[in-house]
Order: sequence, then structure tokens, then C-alpha cells
Amino acid sequence: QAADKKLVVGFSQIGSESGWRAAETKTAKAEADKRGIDLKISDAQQKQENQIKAVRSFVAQGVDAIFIAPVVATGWDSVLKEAKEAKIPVVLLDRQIETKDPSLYMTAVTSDTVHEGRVAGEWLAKQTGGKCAVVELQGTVGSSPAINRKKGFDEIVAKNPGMKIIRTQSGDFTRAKGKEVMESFIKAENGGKGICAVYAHNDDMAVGAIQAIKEAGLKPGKDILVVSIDGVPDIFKAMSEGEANATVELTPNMAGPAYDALIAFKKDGKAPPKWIQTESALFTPDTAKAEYERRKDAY
Amino acid sequence: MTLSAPGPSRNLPQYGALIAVLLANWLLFPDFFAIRLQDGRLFGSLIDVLNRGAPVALLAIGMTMVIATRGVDLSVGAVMAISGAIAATMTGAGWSLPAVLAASLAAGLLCGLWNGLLVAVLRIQPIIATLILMVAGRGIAQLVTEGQIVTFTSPALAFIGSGSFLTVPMPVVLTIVALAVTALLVRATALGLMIEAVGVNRLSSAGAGVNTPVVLVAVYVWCGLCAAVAGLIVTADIRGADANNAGLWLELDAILAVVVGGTSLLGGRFGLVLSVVGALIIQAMNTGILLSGFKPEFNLIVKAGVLLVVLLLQSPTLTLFLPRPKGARPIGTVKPPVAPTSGGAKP
Amino acid sequence: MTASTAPPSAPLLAIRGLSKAFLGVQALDGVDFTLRHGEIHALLGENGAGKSTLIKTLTGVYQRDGGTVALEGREIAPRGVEEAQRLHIGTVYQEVNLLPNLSVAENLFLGRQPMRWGLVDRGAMRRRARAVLQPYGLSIDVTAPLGRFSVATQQIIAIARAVDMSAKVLILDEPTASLDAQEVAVLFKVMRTLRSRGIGIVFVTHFLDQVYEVCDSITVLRNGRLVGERRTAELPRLDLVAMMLGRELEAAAHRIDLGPAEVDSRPPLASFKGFGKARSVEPFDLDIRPGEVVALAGLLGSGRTETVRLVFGMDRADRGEATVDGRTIRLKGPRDAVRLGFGFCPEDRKKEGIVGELSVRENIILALQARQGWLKPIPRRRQEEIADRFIRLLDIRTPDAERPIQLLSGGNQQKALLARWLATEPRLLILDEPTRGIDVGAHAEIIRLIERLCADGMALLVVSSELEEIVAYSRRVVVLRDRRHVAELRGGEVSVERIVAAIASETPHAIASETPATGSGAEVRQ
Amino acid sequence: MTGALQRFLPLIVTTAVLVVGFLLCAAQFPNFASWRVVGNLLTDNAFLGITAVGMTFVILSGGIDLSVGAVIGFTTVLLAVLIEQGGWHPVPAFAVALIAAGGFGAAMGGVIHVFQMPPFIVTLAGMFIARGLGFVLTTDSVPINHPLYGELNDMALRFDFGLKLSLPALLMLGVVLAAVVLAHWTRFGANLYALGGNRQSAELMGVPVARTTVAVYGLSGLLAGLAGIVFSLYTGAGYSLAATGVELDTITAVVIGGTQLTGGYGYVVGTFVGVLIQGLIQTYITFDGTLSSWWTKIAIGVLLFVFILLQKGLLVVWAGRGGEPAEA
Ligand SMILES: Nc1ncnc2c1ncn2[C@@H]1O[C@H](COP(=O)(O)OP(=O)(O)OP(=O)(O)O)[C@@H](O)[C@H]1O
Ligand SMILES: Nc1ncnc2c1ncn2[C@@H]1O[C@H](COP(=O)(O)OP(=O)(O)OP(=O)(O)O)[C@@H](O)[C@H]1O
Ligand SMILES: [Mg+2]
Ligand SMILES: [Mg+2]
Repeated sequence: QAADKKLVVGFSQIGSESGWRAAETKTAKAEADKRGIDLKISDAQQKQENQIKAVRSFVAQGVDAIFIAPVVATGWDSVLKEAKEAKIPVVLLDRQIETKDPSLYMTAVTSDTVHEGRVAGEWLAKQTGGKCAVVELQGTVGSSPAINRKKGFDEIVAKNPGMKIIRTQSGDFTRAKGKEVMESFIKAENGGKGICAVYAHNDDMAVGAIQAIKEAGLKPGKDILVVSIDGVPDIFKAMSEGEANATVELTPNMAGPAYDALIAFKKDGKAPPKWIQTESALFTPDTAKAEYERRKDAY
Repeated sequence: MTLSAPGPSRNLPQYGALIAVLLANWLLFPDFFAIRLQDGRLFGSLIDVLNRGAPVALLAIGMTMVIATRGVDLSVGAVMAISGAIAATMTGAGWSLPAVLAASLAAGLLCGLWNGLLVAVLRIQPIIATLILMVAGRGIAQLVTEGQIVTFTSPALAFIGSGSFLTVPMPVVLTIVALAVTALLVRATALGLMIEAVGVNRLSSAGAGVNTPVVLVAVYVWCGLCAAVAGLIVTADIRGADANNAGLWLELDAILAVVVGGTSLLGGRFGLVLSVVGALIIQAMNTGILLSGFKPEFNLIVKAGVLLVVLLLQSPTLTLFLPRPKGARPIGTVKPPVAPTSGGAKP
Repeated sequence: MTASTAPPSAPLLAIRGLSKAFLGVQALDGVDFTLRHGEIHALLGENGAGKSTLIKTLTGVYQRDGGTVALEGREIAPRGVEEAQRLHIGTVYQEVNLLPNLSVAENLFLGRQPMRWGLVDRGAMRRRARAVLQPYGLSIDVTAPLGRFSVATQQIIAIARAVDMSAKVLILDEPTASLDAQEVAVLFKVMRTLRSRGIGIVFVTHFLDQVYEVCDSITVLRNGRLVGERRTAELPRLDLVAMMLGRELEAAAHRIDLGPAEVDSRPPLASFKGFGKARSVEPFDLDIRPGEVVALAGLLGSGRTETVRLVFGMDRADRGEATVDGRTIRLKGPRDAVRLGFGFCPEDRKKEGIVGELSVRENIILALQARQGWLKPIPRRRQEEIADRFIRLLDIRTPDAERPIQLLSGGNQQKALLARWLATEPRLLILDEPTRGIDVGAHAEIIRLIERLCADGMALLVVSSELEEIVAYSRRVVVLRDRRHVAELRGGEVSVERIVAAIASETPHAIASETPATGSGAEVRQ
Repeated sequence: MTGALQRFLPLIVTTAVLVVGFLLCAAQFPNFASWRVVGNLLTDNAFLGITAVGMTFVILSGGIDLSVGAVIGFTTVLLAVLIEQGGWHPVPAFAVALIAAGGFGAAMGGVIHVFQMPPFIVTLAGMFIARGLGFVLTTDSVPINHPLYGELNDMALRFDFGLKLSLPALLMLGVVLAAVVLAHWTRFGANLYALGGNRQSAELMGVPVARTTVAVYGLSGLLAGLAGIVFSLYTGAGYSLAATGVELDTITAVVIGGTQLTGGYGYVVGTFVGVLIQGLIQTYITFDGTLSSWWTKIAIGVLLFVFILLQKGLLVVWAGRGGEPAEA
């Protein structure tokens, strides 16, 4: 009935730990303005307890809908119950949660992080004819994208006997650590000669790794292939300079589809599908330049 | 005052530990000590230890003096982020290197001043006083970068991170310079003595006429400057300012380095060189872990284990039996002045 | 552990061949000491002789290197104070060792609080605290934090605690150092009653009169070795001093004779008009001329310390004006005073005086360096010269100038502080209880020193509870009562009797009324 | 009785600050002054409050414990592994967790005392170890589906005027009360204050330093373990990265609550208020909802600063100069 009055959406965002995350927030704002939605963002500084607090106080404020980008898959049941009791629809953004009771949320707009890992792995397998000694730069130990992107990639490795991960360490999703870890990988694999490719759980670490490879006197993209995930502008820049080989995009525009689903739901109460999957497209150097132009202001 | 904490009984453990860790790395990884020239720049794991250890070493230099005054500075990580963010954005906006450096250092100086004033004038407990900037500072840095990783291409700034001087990587050079300057500052003047005095007993020092507020502000300012330099290095190194992650949790490593270096958190005697050694021990450990190929899940446990051993080595309970501090000098080995100039009382 | 039942003849406490060494010092070297039932036994010796170490080793603070200790014939080796207390040995250690953050009552009963249903009975604790303090004429708010009270008051509380705990042995390490005549009298009364109950008391002091007043026998240490034990009655003063110093003491200090006229004619070095501070000391006028010694006398709590703290700028005066060399000056803090050439040895050595971890040398040159500013460091060689000169001059007992001052014996720390200020060649030196805890030899030495300094034109402002001492060297005495300057005696008038009269002329027992008055000087010391 | 006022002044001031802060928020946001918000404040900060109590004791004794956050994380993982993978019943699992956490704390206390090592460092190492152990158990987050968890979560005390106290909230309140008694009506409490006041003096007065040190870190560990249980109830899962950085939040709460980091001065109740003040700041920012990530950080810092200034200011005004002991 209150379709005319402005929708108020509370968005519990994880934080701004990476460029991608900041872009997601930015687009969420932009898309909200397009649709004349009043968006309340609460930044959890990478802490689940803060996200739960945020959801609770959104309920207390009586918003029309709650978006959550869950920092971790588990631990949402009790607070989502409160939202349900208050009849506030919940939409999950960019990460799924584990729950016995799917009715706790209306829908989830996410990519499939395990799938992302697979895509990256398949590309690498194809490139190298299934023969490649890979070093892996993991995300933060214990974080769900790190776990899933590893899982997906490992599936492919398992399928190709010629492929194997010779070294894997955590680069905490950051450039600095990515570079430091890659440096030691190169030393450890006698000057990088033993390494055929580096698989990074996100682009930032990949960018760091590229610098490490260069400083070791090798050619990133040739001597050592570079494949990573996210699709942030800098990796496209690197690709256009031939220093990176592939990235799997994770679109920062998660909120857009969510708003549409929500508005439809509010108008004629038709519930959206449980999972609105954003596709995980793989990009390669040939399109890099154009893609970079397309993105650089979204970030 | 003593530049490095007095007595072999205090120095032995640090150097011993450093050597031990390096040897351990060598056992894990035979070419650990192998060094070659790569594009006119020394290249090898040992160099990595120095190079990657530089930021923490710089922080440790500043932190040592803060801790010597019985304080602590939790904001250094955030200050790194701020100076880095400023450097990257200004460079991006096309400012000249000198201007960029000046601005970043000025930022560090201001942060230090803020901390110093909170501690010395408002008498807020150091941990909390600096916690404020630790939280807000990172926000300020992100405000500058708007949450993005601001990248730049200027080779001039990048040189600070990955350039080299006489084949020695710049970060190492900068650290050595900072160490030398600081050492000069505290040793060639009476500052060191006053820092230690304030740290041991603020009341007594004030009673003896020491200008305690100024001393306190000074050390925090210096700490801020060191942090700013460290921030420049990491930014220059990755050719971009990562406001959210630059220097994250590095304050803990810095404090750790200082304590491993044998300076007491209760203030007083401090050893600059030893703090740098402490930083190197920590970095050698991290590099070793990376080279070893352990699963990352084990990183923390290994780190903690090694740390405890190093610290146990210098625990008073155990060092009790080591030879007593040097520098003990029987009275009167210095012959009294020919004519007692200071003659309130003539012997 | 020979658990043999004590033969009736066995002494209360028998220490045999006790030894204790610290890095570089043999603090105790095979010392024997015997304490009998119902005896007050003086433990005497120069600063650094090993008295406190003996006590701490005996009570398990330090672990002995060798020797045996028998309590009523039964061997004991307490591994900590707690255990010593369980053996009914109560101790007051040198320098008040109570907890400023706890209430008086909690300090008195820490570790032995009255319990009710498994919980501390705070009511009972308060009541019993008042009872315990009653004999000492202290009727204070026992719920107030201890830190609010003056050193003297804290000392009394420490004594009360120890007395209340010790059923067999009571050990007192320089308990009278910060007390004045009245409290000392009270203390001695208590000690005598304990003696009559068969309790043995070990009493460390540097006041020989007190020794001859209460002690039955005397044990003397020198450089960590036993010199000998005597019955007090059989040991003339001079022999005792000789035993302590290992030499005869030169003729005691003589009066300085500056004709009043001569000094009064000089223009005052510093003069204070209506100087004072709310809730601290009433406004007072005070002139100090070069070369004269002005003493402040009064009961504890009379405001002597506050007065001198104001003069040195430790506390900020909020009224009146100070002029130095005729120029009006504002004392914003000690630094200003130091620049004016003032020096100040505080009453609370541990808290406001020494910089414990730093070496004797650094402690001695600290003030001088501070005045020169950090940009003009004193060369190491020069520092060592200065340090060595004063170590020799004041006979500071330390193996070397690089030893952390906190490891020195109490009296030697006091001397080092004096040295700190002498090194700055001050024009006005302020001493709050300067000879506290200093042995007879050094005592005489310091008084002689004071005279020499004045002869060189230095002015002195001294707070001391020892009237004889005051009379010995001061030619002008300001008497305080209840934070107010009530009388001033000059030249010929200065005598113990006159001072006592001035102090006593009204409310003889200031202490009886002690309250932790908010904002009082005591609080400043927190 | 001005003496008493003097002593409780910091406490009174802190509480005043909390009330004023709440009123200001209520004035700005219509739905703020609701029992629901109050209930949330208590529930959401329960684990923080419980941890902070332990931290208060440690700090009162002159130490510090940086391991609490990691211990919470470890506890949640341990519970998840025992209950889900080991098929244990929660109750024995709770017992084991508490024992493990308490033991861990006590061990740190032992090291600190025996080797006279700075607590800051020992507990920092403890933090690494606890997190590390969590990782070793499992890196992914494990949901706990045992029915008892659901029941415990639904358990709550509902007042007819609208306030709802969940189990965590009740636990926290209980712990705070118990802590007050422990601090002021037991010998252990007195010994803590003594230790923090001056270690040597305490020793010379016969305080059992060794026992007290071990006990206080053991207690802190135990409470961190309890907080871990609460956290696992709260999230119904175990996660090795849970409660990162909580050590700093707790220390902040303790200090805002008026406890001296140098030890010896402070009150448990103050800490409780400090926790609520922090929660208030959080809630305010969420209600505002316009702050970007960075402005959030800046706001938190600024508000922290303001609260501390308010405290100092009020203290000076009410107590005349320098009511609190100088921390030099
Ligand atoms: N903890 C310690 N470490 C090292 N040396 C110490 C320690 N305590 C005392 N000493 C040394 O032992 C010697 C005896 O000290 P002690 O305190 O027993 O003297 P004292 O007789 O009590 O002197 P005073 O009358 O000044 O108190 C001194 O030389 C002192 O420097
Ligand atoms: N008997 C007392 N009655 C009331 N207050 C006291 C008493 N003793 C000490 N105090 C408190 O301690 C403060 C310090 O007293 P102060 O030391 O200035 O007097 P004093 O004459 O120097 O005595 P002392 O011999 O302790 O130095 C007093 O101002 C008062 O606040
Ligand atoms: Mg002594
Ligand atoms: Mg006095």
C-alpha cells in the first residue's frame, strides 16, 4: 500500500577492505539514487558482530528492507529471525550464507565463488594443456572467498594430473603481502624457473605478484602466467600491458538487481527466485583496454 | 646514556636469536644466503629480510623512544597509511617529489604532535591517546583515497620503494640513515638521558628540572616521522596507496621488535640498534615461514613459538647467571679536575 | 628442618653465619645475631652496612646464600614475607611500603581481612582498623586512600600494621626516620608494652639517643660483617660510634657564628610576600639572604613540606608574589626554580627524588644537565669526574658510579640526591628532612658541608624534625602550626626550648585531627 | 563522606556521560528511545562485557591481556568441532571449552610470573597461539545445529513494559555482579588492587604474588572462554576469525570506564558502563546510516576523544584540580 512513499533500505556492508568492496558500496549508492531509494549504509569494519548489531538496529529503526553482505557464511539465523518476525525482507549480497531455514532471507544476489575458482582453473588448464606448476596466493586464511576460490581451483587441478600447486601461502588479499609472498616463492623455486603460473585469489595480490616477478628479472605474463579473480581496473591495465593473462570478473553491481527484485516484491508481492546469480565472465588481454575504460569510473 | 642496553647479558640474546633464526632459515632453504646482482640491485632472500624488515625497523626506531618514556604508540600503522595515501594522491595529481615528500612527512609530524599533546598536556594514557588516532587515522587515509587503491606511475616516488643506492635497496638505506640520525640525536645530545629519566620516574625528573612535556611531545613527533617514512616506503614499493591495509597491525610488530630488542615496556633504558635487530629477527622469521612452505594455517603458531623462545632467552630469571653488566668502573679511576671548578663544596 | 621442641633456654631468634651477596657486593658476610624473648635489640651500622639486607634475608624477601636462622630453636627458612608472617614475624621495612591506592583499613588488614560467610567483612575491618590506630593517637578516616596522608602518617600506619601482626618478633627498619618527637614517644610506649609481653623487637635507627632510650642490647654491623654485640648499659656512646665507623668521630658540629647584623645587612636573595595556596598553606612572608640557614620547624602536617614545595614551584602558589634578586618572578614549575639556581631534596625520596633505574652518575648530573638544556650534553668524562668527586666527598657507599641508584642503601640514595643539587652549585638549596636515614658519620659530614656551603654564600632552607640539628646550624627558625607560620626565632633566640615552646603554645597534638583534607598537599603527592 | 564521593567520582562521571549520550541520541532519532534498543545494547555487547570484566581484573593487577579476542575465536571453533564433528552434547563441550580457556590464561600467567616477562608480550604470543590453534582445528566457519542452541537462543526474560533480556545479556549482568563481589568482598580482590598499586610493596606485605598473577590471567581466560560460548550462541557457529580486534575494544571499554592502565585504580561497574558507551557509539552510527567506511572510523575516533575529554573535564570541574591519580 505504501508503494508511493520512499523505500528505506538498510545495507550492512562488510567494510572497505579492498578496492572492489569500495566499488560495490559506491554502485549500491548510485543504483539507489537512480531508483529514488533511501539507502542507509552501516560499515562493519570487517567484523561480524558489528554486522549483527547493524541488522538489529535496522530492525529497531523499522526499515523496509535489509541488505547484508555477510562477512562469513555462518551465524545469521538468530538475527535474521528477528528481521523475519518484524516482517522485513532480507537480501544477501555477493556472498551466500549457511542456514537450515532458507525462508529467513528473500533472495541472494551473488556470484558463485567456487565457480570463480573453477573458471580460473579451467582457463589455465586450457592454456597450458593441463601441464603447469602453479603457485597460489591465498586470500585471508579462513575467509570464505579464500576457501571457495581455492576449492574450485583445486577441483580442476585434481582433474589434470599434469597440473599441481607447488606452493601456496596467504597474501591476505593485499598487494604488499602478495608481492612479499611472490618474492619468496620465486627464490624458493630457484629464481622462478620452476613456476609456470601464479593463481591469485584476488587481483590486488596479482598486481603485487607482477611487480615481484618483474623485479626478479622475469616477464610476468610470459615467463610466469598470471591469473586472478575480481576484475578491478588495475588488472585490466596490467593485461593491456601484457603483464597479466586472465581475470574472472566479480561484478561490483550487486545492489542493482537486488533493488529491482525488492521493488517488484513490494509492488505485487511476487517473491523473486532464491538465488539471483551474477555471471562470472572471464576476461583476457584482447578486450582489456576497452574493459578498463568501461570500469575505471565505476571504481 | 647507553645506545644499546648495557651489558653483554642484555645484548647476547638478541644477536644470538637473530643468528639462530637465520641459520634455521638456511637449513630450511639452502640458498638462503645466496646473493646475486639483479638490475644493479642486490637480490636474494637475505636481502628480502632486510628490505621487508625496513618498515617495521623504522617504526621500531620511533617506538623505542616512545616506549622508553613508558608510553606506547598504537597509531603508527594508521600514520603509515596516511602518509602513503597523501604521497600517492599528490603524485597522481602531478606534484613534484619534494613537495610530495614534504607533505607526507608533515602529516606524520602532525600526527605525532597530536599524540604527544594528548599524552603530555591532557595526560591521557598513551594506549588510549594513540588508539584514537589508530582508529580515526585509517579513516583519514581512506578519506584521502576514497577507499580505492590509488596507484601512481612516477618512477621518482617508486624509487624510494624499489630503487637502490650502491646496489643497496632504498628501504634499507633509509632505515640505516634514520637509525644513524636518531642515534646521533639522542647520543650526541642529552635527550637520551632525559627520555630515560622521564620514563623511569616522571615526577623525579620534573623535580630535577627536566622539561617533561617537551620530552614527551618530542618522542611522539619523532615516532610519527618514522612512521611517515615507513608509509612512504610501502606505498612506493607497491606503487599504490592501500589505505585500508597499509601498515595494518604493524604497530604490534613494532612493539614486539622493541621488546625483543630488550627495551622494557616499563620505560627507562632503551637500545635503538637492538630494536632494529628485533625487527630483523621478526622479519627473518616471517621470510623463513614463507620459504619453508608450511601451510599458512601454521604461520601464527610457528611465529609465537619462536618469539617465546627468543624472549625466554632474555628473561631476567634466566639472564641472572650471565656475566654482570660492563661499564662498571671503580671509583676514582678518573682523577679529579686539577682545580675543582664546580666548587659548592671543596673536598 | 629439625622439628625439635625448643629448650626453654633457646633464644627467640638465633641467626648464625648469615651471608648474602648481590652482583658485585657482599652485603652480608657470615653475620650472627641473637634476639631474646622480651628484648629490644638495636641493629646499628653505617649506611650500606647491611642492616636492611639482614632483615630482608631474615624475612624471606631475599634468599640467603648461607647460614641458619632458628626461631625458638626451630630452624626456619621463609620463602616469602607471607611465610614469615605466618611464623608471627612482623616487619616494617625501610621506606614506607604500603599501598597508596588502598584504603588505610585495607592496608592494615591486607591478607588477613576479617571474614564473614566467606566474604570480607568490611564493617568489622573498619572498626578494627580504628581500634588498631587508636593507641597511636591517629583518628583518621580509615576508608580514605592511604596515599592522601603524609609520609609520617603512613609510617605510623605501617608500624601499627606490623605490631598488630607480630605475636613473636617485631622488626622495625628505621621507623622513626620521618617521625617527630611526639610520635617517637608514642612508638616507644608501644614497644615497651610489647616487650613486657615477651615479644622480641629488632630496632634499626640512626638516632643514638633513641637507642639509649629504649634498647636493651646492640648489635653493630660494618660492611656486611658483624662487629659485635653489647649490652646497651655497658657501651658508652663514643665506643658505639667507634664500633660503627671503625674510627673516632671528629668533634661534633659547632655553631656557625655569622653576626646577625652582617647577614641581615645583605639584600635578600629571595623574598616571598603573602605567598600561599588555597587549601594548602596560609599566605606567609619569608626572606632568605645569601649565606644564611633558615629552618622550618613544626609538627608533622604543619605544612613545612607544603611551604618548601611552593617555594620550589613543585606546587603552584595561587597568591602572593616572589622576588629574586629584587626582580619579581613567576614560579610555574621546578624548571623555573632550577634556572633561578634553586635546588630541592624532597621528603619522599623514593617517589619524587631518585630515578631508580638510572646509574648513580646519571642521577647526580641530572639536575645540572637539565639546567644546561638537552643541547649541551655534559661530556661523559666530566660526568664521571663530578660523580666520583661527590661519591668521595659524601662517602656514598657504592661499588661503582654505574650502579643503578635503586640498588643503593636508603641512606646512600639520600646522599646521592644531595650530590645532585650540590653539583648545580645552587644559590638556594631547599632540604626537606635532609638527614633522614643518614648515619652518624655522614650526618656530621653533611652538617659540616652545610656550613661550608653557607660560608660560600649559598642560602639554605631546611625542614627537619630534629630540633638539635636545626639548632646546630640555623640562625633563623620559622615555626609552623596548622599550615600557618606562627613564629620566627632569630640568632640568639634559637634554642630547642624556644622552638618547642613555639610549636606547643597551642594544640599540641595536630596529628590527632588528621583528615585527608581534599586538595591538601598530601594529595598533591599522589 | 566527601571522601566516598571523591573515590566514586570517575564512576559517577562515566555514568553521567553515558546517560547524556543516550539522551542526545534519543533526541535525534525517533525510534532510539525504545526498550528494544536498550535490549539490543545489552545483548549485542554481552560477549564484550564479559570479556571486559576479565580484562578489568588483569588491568587492575597492573597487567594486560591481548589474547582474549583470539581465545573467544578459538573457543567458538572448539565448540563447533566438538559438537558438530565430534557429536558431543553442548554442555560437556562448554565445560571443556571453559577449562581449556581458563587453563590457557593461567599458563600465560605462570610464564609471566616465573620468567618475569612483560604481560603485553606474553599475551600477544598467546593471541597468536590461540588464533593459530583455531586455524589448525578448522579454517572454515562451522554452523552449530544442535537443538539446544536454538532453545538457549529463544530463552529470554521478557518484561511487560517491553524490555527483553536475552540469555547473553543476563549472563553478562550476572558476571558483572559476581565480579563486583569478587573485587571488593574477597581477599583475592584486595590482592589484585594491591598488586596493581605497587608490586614490590604488595610482595613486602605478604601478598601471594605468584598465586594471584596466575589466578587473574586464568580468570581472564575463563571469562574469555565464557564470552566465546556466548559468541557461539549469538552466531550459532564457530569461526576461527571471530572476534578479531576485540582485545582493543575491551581495553578501550575498561579505560573509558575509568580504570587506570597502570593498575590499582578502577571499578568493574565502570567497565560495564564503558562497554555500553562503546555500544552506544556503534548504534548511533548505524542509526545515522550516512557514514561511509572512512567517516565511520573517523567518527568512532572523534567520539572516543570526546568521551574522554568529557570525563577529564567533569573530573576537573567536580574534584577541583586533579581528582584522579597522575598516571606518570
Ligand atoms: N637489591 C640489591 N641489589 C644489589 N645490591 C644491593 C641490594 N640491596 C642492597 N644492596 C647493597 O647491599 C649493601 C647493604 O645495603 P643495606 O640496604 O642493607 O644497607 P643498610 O645498612 O640498610 O643502609 P641504610 O642505613 O642506608 O639503610 C649496600 O651496599 C647496597 O648497595
Ligand atoms: N597530622 C596531620 N593532620 C592532618 N593532615 C596531615 C597530618 N599529617 C600529614 N597531613 C597531611 O599531609 C600533608 C603533608 O604535611 P607536610 O608534610 O606538609 O607537613 P610537614 O610539616 O612537612 O610534616 P612531615 O613531617 O610529614 O613532612 C599535610 O598538609 C596534610 O595534608
Ligand atoms: Mg637500610
Ligand atoms: Mg614534610
